[in-house]
Amino acid sequence: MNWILENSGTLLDETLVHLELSIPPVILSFILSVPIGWVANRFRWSRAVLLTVAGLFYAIPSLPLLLVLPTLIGTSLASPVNLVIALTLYGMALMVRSTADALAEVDADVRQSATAVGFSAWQRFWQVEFPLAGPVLLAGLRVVVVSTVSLVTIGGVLGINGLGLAFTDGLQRSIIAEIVAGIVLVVVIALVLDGLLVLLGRALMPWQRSTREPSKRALRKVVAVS
Amino acid sequence: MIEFRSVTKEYPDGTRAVEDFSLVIPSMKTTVFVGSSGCGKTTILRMINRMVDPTSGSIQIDGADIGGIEPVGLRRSIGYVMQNSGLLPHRKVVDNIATVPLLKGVKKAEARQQALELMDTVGLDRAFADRYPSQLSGGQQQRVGVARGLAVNPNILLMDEPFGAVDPLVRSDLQEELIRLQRDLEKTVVFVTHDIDEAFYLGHQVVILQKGGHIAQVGTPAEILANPADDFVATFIGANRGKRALHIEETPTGSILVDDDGRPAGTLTGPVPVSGSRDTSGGQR
Amino acid sequence: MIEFRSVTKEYPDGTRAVEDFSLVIPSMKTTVFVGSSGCGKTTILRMINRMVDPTSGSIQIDGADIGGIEPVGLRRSIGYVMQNSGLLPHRKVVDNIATVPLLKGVKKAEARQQALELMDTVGLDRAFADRYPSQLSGGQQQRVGVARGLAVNPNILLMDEPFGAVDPLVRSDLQEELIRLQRDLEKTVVFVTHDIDEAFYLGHQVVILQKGGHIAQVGTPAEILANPADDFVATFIGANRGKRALHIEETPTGSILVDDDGRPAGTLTGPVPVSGSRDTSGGQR
Amino acid sequence: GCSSSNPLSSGSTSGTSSKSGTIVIGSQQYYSDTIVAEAYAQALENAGFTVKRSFNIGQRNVYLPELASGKIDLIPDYSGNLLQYYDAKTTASSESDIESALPGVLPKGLKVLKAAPATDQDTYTVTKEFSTKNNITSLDQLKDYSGSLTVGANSEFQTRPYGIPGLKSDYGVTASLKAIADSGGPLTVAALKNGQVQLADIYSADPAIKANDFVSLKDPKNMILPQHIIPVADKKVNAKATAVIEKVNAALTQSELISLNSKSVNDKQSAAVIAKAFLKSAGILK
Amino acid sequence: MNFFSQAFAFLLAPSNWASTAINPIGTRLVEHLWYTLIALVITAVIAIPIGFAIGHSGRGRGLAVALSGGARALPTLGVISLLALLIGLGLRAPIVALVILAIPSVLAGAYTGFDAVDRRTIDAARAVGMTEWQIVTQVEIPLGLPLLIGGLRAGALQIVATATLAAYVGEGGLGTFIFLGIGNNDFVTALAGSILIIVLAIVLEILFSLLQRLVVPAGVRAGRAKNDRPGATRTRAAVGSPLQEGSK
Ligand SMILES: Nc1ncnc2c1ncn2[C@@H]1O[C@H](COP(=O)(O)OP(=O)(O)OP(=O)(O)O)[C@@H](O)[C@H]1O
Ligand SMILES: Nc1ncnc2c1ncn2[C@@H]1O[C@H](COP(=O)(O)OP(=O)(O)OP(=O)(O)O)[C@@H](O)[C@H]1O
Ligand SMILES: [Mg+2]
Ligand SMILES: [Mg+2]
Repeated sequence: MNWILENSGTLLDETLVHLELSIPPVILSFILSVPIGWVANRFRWSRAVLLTVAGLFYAIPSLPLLLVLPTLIGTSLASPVNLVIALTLYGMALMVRSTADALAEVDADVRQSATAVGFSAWQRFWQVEFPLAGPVLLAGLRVVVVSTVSLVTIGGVLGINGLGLAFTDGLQRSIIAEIVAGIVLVVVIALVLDGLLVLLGRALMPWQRSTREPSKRALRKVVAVS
Repeated sequence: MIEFRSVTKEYPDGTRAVEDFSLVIPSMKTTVFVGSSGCGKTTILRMINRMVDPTSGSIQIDGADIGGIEPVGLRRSIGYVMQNSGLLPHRKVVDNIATVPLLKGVKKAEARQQALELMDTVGLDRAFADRYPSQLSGGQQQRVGVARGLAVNPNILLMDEPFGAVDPLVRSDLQEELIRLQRDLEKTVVFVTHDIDEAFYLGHQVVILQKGGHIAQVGTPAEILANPADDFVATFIGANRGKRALHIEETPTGSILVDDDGRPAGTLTGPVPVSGSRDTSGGQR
Repeated sequence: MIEFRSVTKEYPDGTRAVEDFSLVIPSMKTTVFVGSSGCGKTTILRMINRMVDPTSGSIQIDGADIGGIEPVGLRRSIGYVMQNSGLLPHRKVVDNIATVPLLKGVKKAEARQQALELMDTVGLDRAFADRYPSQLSGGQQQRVGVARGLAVNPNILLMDEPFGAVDPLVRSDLQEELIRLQRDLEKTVVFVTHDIDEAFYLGHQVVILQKGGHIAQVGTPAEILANPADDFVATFIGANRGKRALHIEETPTGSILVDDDGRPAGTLTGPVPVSGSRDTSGGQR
Repeated sequence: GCSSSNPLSSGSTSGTSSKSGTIVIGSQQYYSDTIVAEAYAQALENAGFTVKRSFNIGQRNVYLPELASGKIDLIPDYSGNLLQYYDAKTTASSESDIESALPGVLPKGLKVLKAAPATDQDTYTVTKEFSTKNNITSLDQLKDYSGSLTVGANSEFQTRPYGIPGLKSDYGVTASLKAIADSGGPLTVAALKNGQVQLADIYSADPAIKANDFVSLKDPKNMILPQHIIPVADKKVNAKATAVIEKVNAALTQSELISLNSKSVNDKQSAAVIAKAFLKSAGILK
Repeated sequence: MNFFSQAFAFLLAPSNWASTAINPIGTRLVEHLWYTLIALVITAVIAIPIGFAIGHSGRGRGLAVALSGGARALPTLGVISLLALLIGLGLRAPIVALVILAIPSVLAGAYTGFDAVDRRTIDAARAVGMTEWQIVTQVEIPLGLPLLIGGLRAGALQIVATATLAAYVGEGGLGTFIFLGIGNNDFVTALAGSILIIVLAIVLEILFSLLQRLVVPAGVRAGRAKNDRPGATRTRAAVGSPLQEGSK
């Protein structure tokens, strides 16, 4: 405990760097997944292909991916860019499926009726399908946030700063408090970001509050892949 | 007037949902399509606003071939109401009703004002305006659906089993309301159902369909009831099973009308008239 | 005979679904509960096989209080059919029908043989025996559901809106089939619906319920039709809105029976009898 | 496509770049190195320099390229490994050989300053009990040991010239490796104590050796390279700064380094606190 | 020279597979699979019964979801480091960490599998006189199996990927090549190890997805194609609330 107080400055720095490394992959994977998920949902043939590829990506262990990635894209191993790209890929592996599922979950009746009253395809996507996919998208994004924050620590093994350092340093110096602090901070960051997402979801989807939960079936899919 | 000229629709998977279908739907009347599940009712209805394009044949509205009309614009000029209302669950009732005017660029305040007036028209309390659809009962949702269909003041209103999922009591109310609306607003209503009673109740013209959109019989309810075209129609309207052939039975508690199965159908009131007191040939109302 | 003695059911969340409900359900007849959504029909039905236990009051079957009977055994001795059939999707039709006998320890071959015979009874082609429920149409699934309900040769058959989700034509067939079955097998059938026509068609005794399981009227269909107990019942059976008050109208194509709204209901056959040719007081069939 | 440069050694990252007038100091991802780097930093700040700390950069293959590219200006390194990094085939084995060989292999823009007396080199360390029971105090006595030998060390010990292969070629000893990734840290120490390994690679400046009364085996054939703390710097680091650093370095004796490490590992003090106390006691800071 | 071809050359060289090799690939592979198996079995033994209990009773779900969320956020590297410090070297630390890692997925697979079963089917099963145990074994488990396998699959993938860290505390496995490569500045070895793990993970993924397909009850599979028509606006189960869960 004492140790934590004395070193709060260092821990704070590591926490901030951790956040800096966690947020871009989440945002990037969300932005990139929406069009891919849309394609997967729109064209039957592409769905199997895209979702399988996404699934296989998720199967790739993080450390090996971090090692392989630089040879493919020419970054350096200890580069935060490398980490951000790797985590974005993981995020997409989860998010593409969530997006496809979220869009597929949009009630066919609602989609049909939107077409019937004269939404153009573009209007229908942005004004109807995308917002209605919101709850499932959000559920997927929450998983992405939590797993990304946790995965950033792997960077510690490669000398990328962030709370992963607390583990390598704590192990070298045999400081249990440091490791525990690192674990707790990671979990706290994850849960705080998750909570912020939930609040954001409430603010953006007021109709949800008064309604049932989003379809359990869709949420289940999200849970099951993660 | 809407006219189908030997229209055929084959879906990409090879299902021939509608084959060589021709029909004239008169303006300012209610035409009801009735038939079993999968007989092509929805397909026919959706060809009118180009949700489905025919594989062959043509459809004309007031003499103009709709094949040449841009679909999104066409749809915005035709009201559409479906089962489960198809409301946008993420928009408030008033915004749902104002959907199409807003798409067309009507100012927000104006569109909302108009939407509130439409709520009166369909008999919905304005207090519901700021609720979300899920906070309404099924029947109320259907009313919102109708209001939305009317929002652009269309000449044509397409209704696909709009009352299929509501309670029988509410359903009766909605049916009465629709009859009133149609009469007051003089819309051309094209209505789909698989309930023959509903069809007879609402339709000036009833079209009984068989698989593949084949017309088994077209006519006023009275014409169909009195002279079913064939066995299929007779079975469908229940005449075959004696359901429509009523006779009078005396019971200890009074005299009632009973069908051939012994199923009580009602009571007989009024005298047997010498001739129809109302003209029922053009419609029963 | 099933007897409810001032039964009340309050769900854990405080909903009083049924309040002080008393009724005698006669043996070997069909009793139909009819009422709007949420009025407590299902709750009442499920108290008979202890799927729901009353909060207070008692229920007796042939004089024995079921509170003392172990629920699993009780349920195995009572047939149960529900909307959407509730079949086990991972078992073949024949195994679905044989579910309860197998649970009771009947040998597999014997249970299957019996199941095949039951398929005949409910009018299902034996060819369907090895299909899965999802490979059948809705109406066929319902038949399987009925066969499963009959598999242990129960005295009582509980049916909760069994035909609610099938096509009107198929529905008529199933209703006729049920009447035949009930007559041939002499089961006590307790049937729930919210379709008043179905209730009148099937029920020897019809129980019209209001919210909270309050009985608005009990009687034979004829009794209810001839003398609706109050306004609620009159509205419910449509008498109020003139739906049941028919009169004769002549049309160019023949003479038909028309209700007060001008809705054609059928044709009048046979002479006006001086007195009932059948006894309709104990049941209409 | 696949780039053909080794990603383990091509580093061009880390956002930090040295502004003129600011000295950017790096450190390895190793607590002891970070303490030394912090001491340099505080001494330089005391002398009026502006310092930017870019610690915990990771390993040599990451920070040396950054040094070469000018992103950092100064880092405390270890003499033997530094030489091997640039010249894998070097035959130098004594500290003086190493220090004289270094300037010749460094990239153009870099220089080494004067090394500290303290060395933090790999050792083959055994328990006191093992040492007395088998009468082993030096690596050349190991070949007479009859039992099987397992060394607890980082996984690269498997292939390093002073690791398992060197043990075989220089001393004729066959041993197997138990790879433990804590660089001679608590897990390795624990493994040695409870007999899971007979030998452990523990750095000579690790306070655990003294604390547990371990015996580090002598290396008569100089198989293990000395690892004196040696600052590598950008050539543009001026003479005044160089003097400050070399003064700090001169105070880093072996026992001093061990005591600094002990404060970190045993007293769990932070690098800043340890470095400050050290500089004060050395009279560099008031 | 291309690193990938070097890495594949490393993997294909018989000398690297020979038992005399410093790190025989086969041995490390078997270690890796063995750890994966142990961790998966322990996870399954813990998580499946709990998941079934939650799924069947409908109770404790909120708690399970919250704990799973928290567990998912736990950084495995930190957990392994901590456990290694607390309980020392040996398999225990990595296995415990792997089990913690995989529990949320398997737990979720187990209870969502039960959730996926149509309430009405369970209700009907109860109504015809199945005991609770019979409902679990004859209805819920067979129908929930695909999602359970999905959960196991996700868990197995996470374990196989993370078992790399066993090498971090001296227990070998395929992570050995990675840590060796990093420490030695030897990218080829690290890459070779990575490729092995990736291939292993993908093979596992494929096997599990086949298994998942295999355990979908035949009847469920047979009917699936039917309701697939996009835009089908089939009459919703006319009116009437789907049966609420009655008391038992
Ligand atoms: N998009 C489609 N692709 C392929 N077949 C279709 C499609 N839409 C409808 N069908 C098929 O065309 C036939 C007619 O369908 P349609 O929806 O028009 O029937 P319906 O009369 O409205 O039935 P319901 O009463 O069930 O709504 C059916 O056999 C149906 O399966
Ligand atoms: N398990 C339950 N917990 C709480 N309330 C319940 C439960 N089951 C039913 N209810 C409530 O009890 C009342 C009666 O429900 P019940 O299902 O018996 O009605 P019903 O007449 O069968 O309706 P429907 O026609 O919709 O099937 C309703 O208000 C319903 O919401
Ligand atoms: Mg339809
Ligand atoms: Mg009910």
